Amino acid sequence: MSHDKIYSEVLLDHNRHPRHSGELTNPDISMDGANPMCGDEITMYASVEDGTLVDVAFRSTACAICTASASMFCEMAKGKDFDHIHQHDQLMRKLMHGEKLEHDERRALADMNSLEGVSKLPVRVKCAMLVWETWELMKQKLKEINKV
Amino acid sequence: MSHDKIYSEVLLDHNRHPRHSGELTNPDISMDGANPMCGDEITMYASVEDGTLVDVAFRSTACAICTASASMFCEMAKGKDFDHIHQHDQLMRKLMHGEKLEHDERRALADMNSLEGVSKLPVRVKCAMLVWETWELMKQKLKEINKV
Amino acid sequence: MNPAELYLDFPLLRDNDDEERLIFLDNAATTQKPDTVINAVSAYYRESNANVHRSPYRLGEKSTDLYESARSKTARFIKTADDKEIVFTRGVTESINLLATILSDQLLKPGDVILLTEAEHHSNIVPWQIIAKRCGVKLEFVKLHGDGRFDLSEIESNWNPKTKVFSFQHASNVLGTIHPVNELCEIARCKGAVSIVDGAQSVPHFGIDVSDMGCDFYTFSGHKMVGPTGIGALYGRRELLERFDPAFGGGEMIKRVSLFESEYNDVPHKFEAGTPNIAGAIGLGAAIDYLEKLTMKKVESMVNSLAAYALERLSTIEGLAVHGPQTDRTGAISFWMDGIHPHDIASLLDGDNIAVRAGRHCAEPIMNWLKRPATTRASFYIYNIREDVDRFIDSLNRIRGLFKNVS
Amino acid sequence: MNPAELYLDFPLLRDNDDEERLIFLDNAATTQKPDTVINAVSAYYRESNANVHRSPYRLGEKSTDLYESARSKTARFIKTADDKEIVFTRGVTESINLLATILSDQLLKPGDVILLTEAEHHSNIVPWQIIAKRCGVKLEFVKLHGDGRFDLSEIESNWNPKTKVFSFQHASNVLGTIHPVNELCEIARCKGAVSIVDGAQSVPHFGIDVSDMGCDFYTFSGHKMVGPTGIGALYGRRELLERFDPAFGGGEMIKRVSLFESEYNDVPHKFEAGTPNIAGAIGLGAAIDYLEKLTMKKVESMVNSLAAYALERLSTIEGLAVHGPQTDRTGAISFWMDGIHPHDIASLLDGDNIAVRAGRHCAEPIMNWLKRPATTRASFYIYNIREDVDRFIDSLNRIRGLFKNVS
Ligand SMILES: Cc1ncc(COP(=O)(O)O)c(C=O)c1O
Ligand SMILES: Cc1ncc(COP(=O)(O)O)c(C=O)c1O
Repeated sequence: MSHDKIYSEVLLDHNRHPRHSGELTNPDISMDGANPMCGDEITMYASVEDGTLVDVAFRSTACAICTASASMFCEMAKGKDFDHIHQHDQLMRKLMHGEKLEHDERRALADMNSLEGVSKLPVRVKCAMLVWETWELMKQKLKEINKV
Repeated sequence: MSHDKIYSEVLLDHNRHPRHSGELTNPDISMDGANPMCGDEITMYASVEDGTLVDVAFRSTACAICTASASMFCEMAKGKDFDHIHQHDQLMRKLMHGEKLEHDERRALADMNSLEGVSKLPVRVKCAMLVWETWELMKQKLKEINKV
Repeated sequence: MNPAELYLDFPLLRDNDDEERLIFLDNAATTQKPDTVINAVSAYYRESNANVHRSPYRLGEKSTDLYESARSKTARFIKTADDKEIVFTRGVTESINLLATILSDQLLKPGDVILLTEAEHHSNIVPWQIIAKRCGVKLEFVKLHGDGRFDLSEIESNWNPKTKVFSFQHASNVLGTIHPVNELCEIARCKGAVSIVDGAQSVPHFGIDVSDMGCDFYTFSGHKMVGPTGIGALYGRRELLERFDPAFGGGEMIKRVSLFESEYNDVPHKFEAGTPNIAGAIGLGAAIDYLEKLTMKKVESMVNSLAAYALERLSTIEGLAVHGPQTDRTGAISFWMDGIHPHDIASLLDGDNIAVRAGRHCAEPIMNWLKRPATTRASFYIYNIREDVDRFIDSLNRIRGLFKNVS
Repeated sequence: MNPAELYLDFPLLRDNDDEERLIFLDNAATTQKPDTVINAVSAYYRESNANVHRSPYRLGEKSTDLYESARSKTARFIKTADDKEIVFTRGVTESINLLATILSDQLLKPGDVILLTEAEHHSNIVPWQIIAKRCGVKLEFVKLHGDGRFDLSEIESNWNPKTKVFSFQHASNVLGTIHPVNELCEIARCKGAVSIVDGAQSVPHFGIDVSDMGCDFYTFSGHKMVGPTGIGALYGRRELLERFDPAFGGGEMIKRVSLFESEYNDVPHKFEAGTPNIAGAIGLGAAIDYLEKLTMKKVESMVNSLAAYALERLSTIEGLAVHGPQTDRTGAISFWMDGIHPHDIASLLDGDNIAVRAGRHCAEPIMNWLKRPATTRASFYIYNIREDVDRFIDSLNRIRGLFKNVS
């Protein structure tokens, strides 16, 4: 029952070398996200234009699963429109619920596939989802300030 | 294990026809006693002179054990000095603790012997003792008002 | 399941060394526990014990899942769709004190009125007396009439516009009366008062539907419904639970704590400070399973027919008066026998291995209303059978004889 | 009794279906229960279940005797000669909230100060924040120094003359530090403040003598000392328990109730409103029996030597830093591993069937002091053995390797 496999090399690599880690110089928006119960904290920075996430970055004080998931999110989302991101959101939730995924869904998930094992650790699913929940809050805020 | 024997004829007779039931016309003192948990209530009236309980009476809204015990107390105590009553107090406590009593102690207890079975009902011992506890309070009060 | 033999599920009633079977008729005080409840508690300690909500390992997940699924069962049992409306407490007394403390801090102003009834258990009187002192509110009481009922139109016409809280029982632990709670909640709602229902004597006896009832808060104790001691529940409408801040602080109930301020957790957790009675909650879940398997319809009809039989037989005893209603009642029957004090009756019944209660039943105001110093109470539950009633009546007759023989 | 095999008394640790024995190292959160405790709870329900203090039949006497004898055991265990100084509560959290509520009503005035420490568990912070709002008192905090200790002379010199209450832990659930409680109580006494000691992490670990300590109040939780969930105790000096009125009302805690006023019962009953956790109290009594049979001296030395061994082996792991003292400590060890977040450590240990806690341990202020977002905590107890430490260390080394391999 060792959980070592859940911490795959891809996941650990994203944790050690997070992509898009840091801040944007002039972001349109930034948003804090936290899992108060376990202490994970991230801040996301984004520039948007016409329903496209032109640039994105994040800072985290968080566990490997949270940091890796944020890194993968940025890699997937940068330069993409919100619909594209939303499709991945759906896939990510399927992955976390342990649902079966089709071949092309797998391909779309790319590195995120490496988070699959987290679905076997129910208490850790929220770590993987923190960046996604924060992205949701960001979209709401963007709507409020009429940026989308 | 029927408890009928505990309710002996002597006990039931004192309950039905309590001796010294009622009030004194000009008592030196009266005192309320209650077992709040079970609802027994008595009021004692007394006239004292030179350390002697010249006259005594009581009213009760109480169970048979409490009423009978009060009746027996009055019967024993009327016209007697406090020492005499104190000796009976000691005997009564022995009886309630189920301790062995000597022949002459038995004789001194007279009708009170009929309360012996109450010692087998620990929750009811305080019913039998209520008149005695009230008498203790009365003595304290008498001291305070310098009547003894 | 043969209803006539339910006591076989209850080890204390089944595995008795005494010559005679124990006839337990003090069910309004607490009930016996079936094997399934006792085993659920043991099994939790043997297989799943860990602290809840904060443990990042599988045993902790298992424990948390069991605890939260007991919450779901409880929600379903009293018919709310929202688990988050269930706060676990030690029982009715803790629930009402919790509400009284919260309301005294966050709702009540000096001069406000709290409306109670003369029928209440001390648990629904004393907490309000305490906060009345704290925040200068006044208590008022709905009067009892007839065989122990309220007059709804009197409540409406006497309504004090300063009334902010109306707290009342669903059923009486002394008289067995079942009150028209839907109407009482409706009055509170129309008048703009918070309604609180003490379900200690109703939840064990018939199906409860808090949504249909329209109450703001509802509470009950596990130990009176074949569950463990030390556990009970407080139902609160989501909106109210969210509106009020907790009165008690500690672990589990906060999101963030700094030295001088804290951010509270979501409902219901913000009202469950500290390590809860985990095994108790799981045992309560097992109690609910037991009752639901039997069905609350069956529970109600079993106890009803037993109470009807007991009332019929009691009416044959000379000098015995039953207090409270003849129908629309629970299995709690209080009575008075001329010339015999309730405590003597109880002790003599105990000698015959029949357990009843004698006294004021933690409801002194109702005793004053009855003008009795105390009553004897026999309260029936699902594991009692007609034979229990017969033995009870035989004993009462013998006791009457004993006292009567003294001329 | 072979101390090396105590886990054989604990069904959850003994009867495991997993290939590998569960290594339970989250004992500061809650402990496992021995057969004797589990059986005491079941036996109560099977043989003696009845409500306490008010039942005029033999079963009720039996139940009351068991409940009250659990109180005597508890009194003896923490060395007070007076049973009436023991109030049963759900645990530390309820005890502190109860005290906070009573003191806010009956002692504290706006502008008064409550002194706490930076090391406190949320249970000893949040209740005071709540009443600070209610009655306008101020909170102050004793600072932590060095490896997690207080500076006694600093406490004295910084003492605010308005301080009415000094509430502090006996031992830290994060760092394992054992504080000099006798001296802390002495300071409170000299300065005229009420002292409250949180014994959640001390009572399970070594012999406590409240009389010698000179505290006003002392509290602990049963579930952290091999006892059931939902039960704990509050010790209070007789004089103080008598001086204060109860904060919560209900059955059992009153002598007389009229509609508008009540006369309270004697101590400790006036502080135990409603039906208590009877089975829980009896289980706590059984837990005390278990620990006393082992002797608290033995408990202390077993856990001490295990903690010393663990500290020694942890010091060999590269990039691992232990927080808190090396000696004079309990079995709770918090640590930090460079480059690996505590939650990842805990999940990976869980995969090896080793249960530890990761997070803030309900003590955020201490996390801020440590400047850590969270720590991993392994906490040892009597049923852990050296092999558990070895497996734990082996796993940590493997985890370090896993994270290190990523270049
Ligand atoms: C130091 C300390 N105080 C208080 C508590 C709270 O105890 P409980 O949750 O049993 O009320 C704990 C345990 O979590 C603790 O470690
Ligand atoms: C009507 C009523 N309310 C409240 C209570 C108090 O319940 P508990 O002691 O479980 O808190 C009782 C039971 O004694 C009751 O019968």
